[in-house]
Amino acid sequence: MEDISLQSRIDVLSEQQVLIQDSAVAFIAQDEELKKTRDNRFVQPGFDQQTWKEMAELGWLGFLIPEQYGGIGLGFDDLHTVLIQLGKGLVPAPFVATAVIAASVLVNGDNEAVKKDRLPALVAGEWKPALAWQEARGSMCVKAEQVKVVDGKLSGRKIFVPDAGGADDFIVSAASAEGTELYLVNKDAAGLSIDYEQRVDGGFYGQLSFDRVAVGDKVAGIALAEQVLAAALDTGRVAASVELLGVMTRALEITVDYTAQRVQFDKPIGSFQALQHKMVDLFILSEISRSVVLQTIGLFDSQTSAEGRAAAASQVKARCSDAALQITKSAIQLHGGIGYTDEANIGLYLKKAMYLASWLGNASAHRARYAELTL
Amino acid sequence: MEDISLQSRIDVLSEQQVLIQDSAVAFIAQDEELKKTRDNRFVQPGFDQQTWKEMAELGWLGFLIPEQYGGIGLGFDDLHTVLIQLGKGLVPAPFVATAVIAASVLVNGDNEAVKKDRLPALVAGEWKPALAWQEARGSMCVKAEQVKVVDGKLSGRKIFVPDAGGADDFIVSAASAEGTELYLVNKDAAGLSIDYEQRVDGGFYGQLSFDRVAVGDKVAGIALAEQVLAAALDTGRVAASVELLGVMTRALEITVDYTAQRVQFDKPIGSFQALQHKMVDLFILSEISRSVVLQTIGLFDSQTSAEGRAAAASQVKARCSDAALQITKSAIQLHGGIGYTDEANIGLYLKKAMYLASWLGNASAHRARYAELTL
Amino acid sequence: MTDEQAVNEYNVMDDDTFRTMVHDFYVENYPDELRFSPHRMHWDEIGDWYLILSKKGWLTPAWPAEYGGMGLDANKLLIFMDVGESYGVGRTPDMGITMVGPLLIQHGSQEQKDHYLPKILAGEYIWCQGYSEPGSGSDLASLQTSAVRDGDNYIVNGHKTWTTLAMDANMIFMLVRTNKDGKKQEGITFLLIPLDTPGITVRPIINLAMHDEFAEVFFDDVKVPVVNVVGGENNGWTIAKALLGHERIFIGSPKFAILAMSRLKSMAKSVSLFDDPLFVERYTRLQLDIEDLFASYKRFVEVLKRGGSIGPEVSMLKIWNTETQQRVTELMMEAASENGGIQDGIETGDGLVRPAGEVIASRPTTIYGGSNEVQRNILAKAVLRLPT
Amino acid sequence: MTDEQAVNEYNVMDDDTFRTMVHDFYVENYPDELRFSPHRMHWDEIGDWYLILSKKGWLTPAWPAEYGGMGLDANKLLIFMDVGESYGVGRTPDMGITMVGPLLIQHGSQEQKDHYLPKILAGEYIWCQGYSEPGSGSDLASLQTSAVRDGDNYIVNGHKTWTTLAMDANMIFMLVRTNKDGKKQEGITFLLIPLDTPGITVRPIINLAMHDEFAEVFFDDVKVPVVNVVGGENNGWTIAKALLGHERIFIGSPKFAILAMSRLKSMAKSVSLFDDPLFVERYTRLQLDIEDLFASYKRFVEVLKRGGSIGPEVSMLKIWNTETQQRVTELMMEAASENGGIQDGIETGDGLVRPAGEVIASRPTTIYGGSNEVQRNILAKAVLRLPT
Repeated sequence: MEDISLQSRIDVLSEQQVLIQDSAVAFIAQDEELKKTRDNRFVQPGFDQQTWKEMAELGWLGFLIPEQYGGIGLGFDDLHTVLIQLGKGLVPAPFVATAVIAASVLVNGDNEAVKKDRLPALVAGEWKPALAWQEARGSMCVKAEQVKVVDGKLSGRKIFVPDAGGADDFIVSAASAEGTELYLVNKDAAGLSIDYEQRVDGGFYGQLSFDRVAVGDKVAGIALAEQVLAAALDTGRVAASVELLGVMTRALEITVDYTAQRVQFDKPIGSFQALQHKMVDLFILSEISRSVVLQTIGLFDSQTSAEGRAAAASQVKARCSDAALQITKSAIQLHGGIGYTDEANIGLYLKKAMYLASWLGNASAHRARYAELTL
Repeated sequence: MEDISLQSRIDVLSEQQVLIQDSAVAFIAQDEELKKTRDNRFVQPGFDQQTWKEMAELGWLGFLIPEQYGGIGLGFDDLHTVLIQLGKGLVPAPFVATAVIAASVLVNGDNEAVKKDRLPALVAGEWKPALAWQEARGSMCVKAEQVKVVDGKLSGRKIFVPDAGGADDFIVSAASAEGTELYLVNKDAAGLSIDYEQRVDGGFYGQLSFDRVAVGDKVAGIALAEQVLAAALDTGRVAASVELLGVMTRALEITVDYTAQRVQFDKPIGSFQALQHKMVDLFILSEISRSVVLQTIGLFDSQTSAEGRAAAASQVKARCSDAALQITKSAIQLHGGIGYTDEANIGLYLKKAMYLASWLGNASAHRARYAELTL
Repeated sequence: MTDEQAVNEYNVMDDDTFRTMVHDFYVENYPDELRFSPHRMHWDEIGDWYLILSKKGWLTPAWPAEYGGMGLDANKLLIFMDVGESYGVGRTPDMGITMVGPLLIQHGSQEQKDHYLPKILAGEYIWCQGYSEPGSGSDLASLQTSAVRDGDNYIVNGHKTWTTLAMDANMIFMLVRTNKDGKKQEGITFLLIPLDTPGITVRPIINLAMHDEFAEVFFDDVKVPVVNVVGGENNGWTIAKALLGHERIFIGSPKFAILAMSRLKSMAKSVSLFDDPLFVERYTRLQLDIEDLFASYKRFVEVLKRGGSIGPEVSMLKIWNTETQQRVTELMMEAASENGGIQDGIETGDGLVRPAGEVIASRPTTIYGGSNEVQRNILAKAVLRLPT
Repeated sequence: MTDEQAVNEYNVMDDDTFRTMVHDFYVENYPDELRFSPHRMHWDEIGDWYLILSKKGWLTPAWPAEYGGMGLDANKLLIFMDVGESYGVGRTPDMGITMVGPLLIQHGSQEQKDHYLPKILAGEYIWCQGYSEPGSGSDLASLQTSAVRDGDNYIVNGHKTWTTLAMDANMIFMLVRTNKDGKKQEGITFLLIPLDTPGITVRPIINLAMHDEFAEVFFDDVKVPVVNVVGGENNGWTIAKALLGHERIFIGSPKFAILAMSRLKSMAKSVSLFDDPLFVERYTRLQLDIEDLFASYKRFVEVLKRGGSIGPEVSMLKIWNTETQQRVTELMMEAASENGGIQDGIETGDGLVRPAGEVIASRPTTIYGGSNEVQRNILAKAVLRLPT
């Protein structure tokens, strides 16, 4: 598959970035046919445990975790080359949910004992926490309201917890009398029941119902919990956007490739001007997305206000969600009939885009949030 | 210029419609080069008095006026064939403002003496009234508020009165203590001053400032005035939409014609697929517009509730405004450089579309009104 | 009710009476759980309904009465269709009814008519269509499946695809190449083949909605009697094009967009989207796109009612209908937030609405039946007469 | 300030200091009434400013210092441009500065450099460009204006068009055909001609904004010395293409969209549009289109700052910039209601905003400098490498 992105034409990677990117490229090349992606669809936990192990071995799970907790403590600058490949390879693993979002919550929380104990296990791929924060469809509110904690017991419901079936523990936001707090809760805790919703990409969301469930360790108290959550979710939005960039980039490559091969009316269909202009517009969308991604990861790696990061996260999530959907939908159209079959891989890209675009706030929601933050 | 509309392929005209259409086609053929349109631009009154006389001679000014007042009392069914041609020929005449809207107000008013006296003069082209109803930019409110009538004297300001410079009298809506009333006011009445705003199409809007101006005859009292106004304006919106249909139809014809002739890269540019698909999309827009126009004029010629007519008027004005702008803007693009010169006629179509699309409520405003009326 | 006299009664019926009669029949006989099926149903789901219609004599509304059809005129036919769509009646495996029957009535020999038509009416022969091939999608005339004469038989070899409901059918009507020389359109023949003929293999294709609506059909030295040709050797292309003309108004039907919009409305009511001015604006825009499409559709229908015929210009309706449908599903997905990424739907007062499923299911409407790109090529050439 | 030493000082200056210096100079010297001119200004309006810049030594920021330029590096040059755009400094008749100078510096003979460059710097020679012809717009290489050798002269005959500000110029640089055989790109020559040469007629073209920004130039047996060729006979196409490369980042500048957006913002504030959630939604969408464009532009600028060069991929910026600009003006017009149809503007705290004028003035940006259709062809071929 030829790389048609502008990365090699106009961007410059550091030596370290190149090394990391090469290993990520090699990683996804092992499953070029997306066999693992297919095998893990629609069966619990919706991702590949073996793939997770391999990612741990490569050290990727510790990217955003400081060295003192067993991680490698690098920034988005390096991580993004991996995230792009995870998107391109439709890698069946809850990388953003666990190694970005949950890790960020733990790292920024204030329970040093928990960090020392759990983060190395996370980095090693031996322990998978999942964050349960959302209480209403479409909500981006980090204040816990519906799930309450009273005398160390949780009650209420959390929704849209990605890949909950593979989690060992949940990090749950809950309203105490004083405000929002974050607790670890074991998956097998009494009173916790989980319903699963099948996602279009073949993974699952969990709906967690708590009926007087005993909490575990506190991860962050009222002084920190909401800002820790906000930071983790915005970081997650950026990471999901980079993954979307990978999804759209590969979808476009596949499509350009296919239309250059596919002959109709005695010509490759990629030679028809209407299709060329369509693909050019998709290409522009993908490169505009890449520009915003590059700008945003730079901003997230530097010191920026929480509000500035929130606006930037909304900017990138809005663009990448829209662009990925538009590109993958058009990719189906450009493939013609074959694009609508499950056996063609291009449809898997559409479905991954549909999941990632709607998770953590879709494009409309993020444009509205951007307006609130900037107008 | 070849007719590419679907009219001849799928619609059927009555014998009478064909006769009327033929005379309108012949009428605009006299000025195929749009010399009159150009000559009357940017000079008062912004339209051609001689053209108005000729339209009167053809009987067109009495289309919507009952025979008892000197008109021919036909419906939109017949009138629309003329309106389409007026749009195609960019005929410099305030037909919709005067022979549709002002005429409708007078016909539906309750002053029999005024009707008997003035309507025959209107039909004969000897007397041109203009309706002054609007008080705020973007408003579609028929209740007079800002212009008041006290002891037979008007004070206040009316805006966006089309072709005010050519009017003999104004029909002015004014708030009396009891409600909205409609009065005739002579153009030369003491205390009335008129500022003119140049429209992009070369015509003028008048801004009327009344400073204790003595009113003339009352056209409608509080029992009728608002509903008479609403009916006239909705009728005017439909008529303007039909004129827009003519504008877009001819703009597309000119463009298809031009691209079939214009050679670049050794081929007529109309053979390039991307341009073909663009023109097809414009064609679809124009035919969707024509369908709505045909449906709406049928509805306006039958007994329908005021609310049903309002919704239908908004439906057709929204579609035709949007479609005409999109078609004429794209027509410039498809012409390339020559399209941006004043000497090419295609730009005149864009400017006419800009005027008609924004007059009496633009597409956004009418979609909002449609939602209010139907949701 | 199926004898000639009763049939004529339909066309002289008052429109409203006719409409009510059809509607009442559906209410009484069509299974509630099959209304508004999100997928094309298989014989094991919809076969009983096929037989109910067959028994009632309503299976073939457009066929002339002399061949056992209802013999409806254009107006009544449109009402018949409309009532079915409004009530959410599913499509049967109807290729025999809409394609093979009309074909045989026009081009078939007397023997062919006598043999095939009654078996279609009885639900004994269920048909599928073998037109497309892996290498011949938009460019249908480039098809390669060959039929080589061998005495009184042809030997057929090749590979058809996008064959709707092939696994439910026992007959296939197909286009095969009988001449490789000359213009590609001129060497094509129309052939009828029983699917149980040795050498035929059917392989289901799973689509993005994870449904096996289509199949591939492989032909490996399949022996077919020459009498199974319809309309003479090498005349297949002409016949197939004439059949398309027959179908034209159906590709213009606004049903996809209307149905998607009604689901969006149900969802909007159930999750209070009408309180959001941004949603109302987008909804209204789409509503007007559909109202205006409907006005256009009625304009075309008038042509049929006047006894006229519809030409390639009907492509405009197909384009507008399918692309509006896709925009509706996209608003649905966007308004559904995270539900836009899950398989399951939102429960509304009017049944389950599946935003993600709608987005996926609306993809092929711009591809099948002549992709929208091909429709635009047709309009550019046949209506705008742009140069090539 | 113009001697070599001072010049080098610019590039070693701290960015902010440099920015402030330039800005202060503009504030002090640029006429207030010419800020953000809605049209391209003629010599009688902007000529004085040309001469002020000339005197200051700031006329030619990109020229090397040895030829009298400021010799700015890529970074400083972008700041210089940016400050000018932000302050609303109008374009001078700058063809000599941006096109002819760089051309001569690279391809001119010593005599040509010695003769022309000082006269450009002094404002003595004002240039216009003779590329396009009525029959050669997108397909520039098909140009027909001929130069036939006659001793030490060429005899030039033909018809150029879209010649910006030709009525203000006294010199024209142009592409002429010196060979009609072979590939059309290979018979083109680059020629410099004084506009007062007998046989030349300039006719202004009024554009849709009712402004005479362009002109046609007619050549009727115009005698031009052979020494006026730049870069050798039949090398014109190569040279012209190299010049385009030089200009590439400028076609990618997001200034059109940003400027239109700032006017929309002024208007929105002055007529309380930000209270309308529908307007806010559309505004935000456009704002993000521009923010994202700006992020892309900066990504390209980084290439220049690293000393790299920019290829055909920059077309993506041109497309996005100009089409976003048009969408901004369309929202402006729609939000202006009836004002969308009048010439005059809406008075805001930040000056007059003319919605209809903006819609009209934004039309040509998608046409000139290679229409957006041609830009898409370029991207399809040169970047996506799609088959032909």
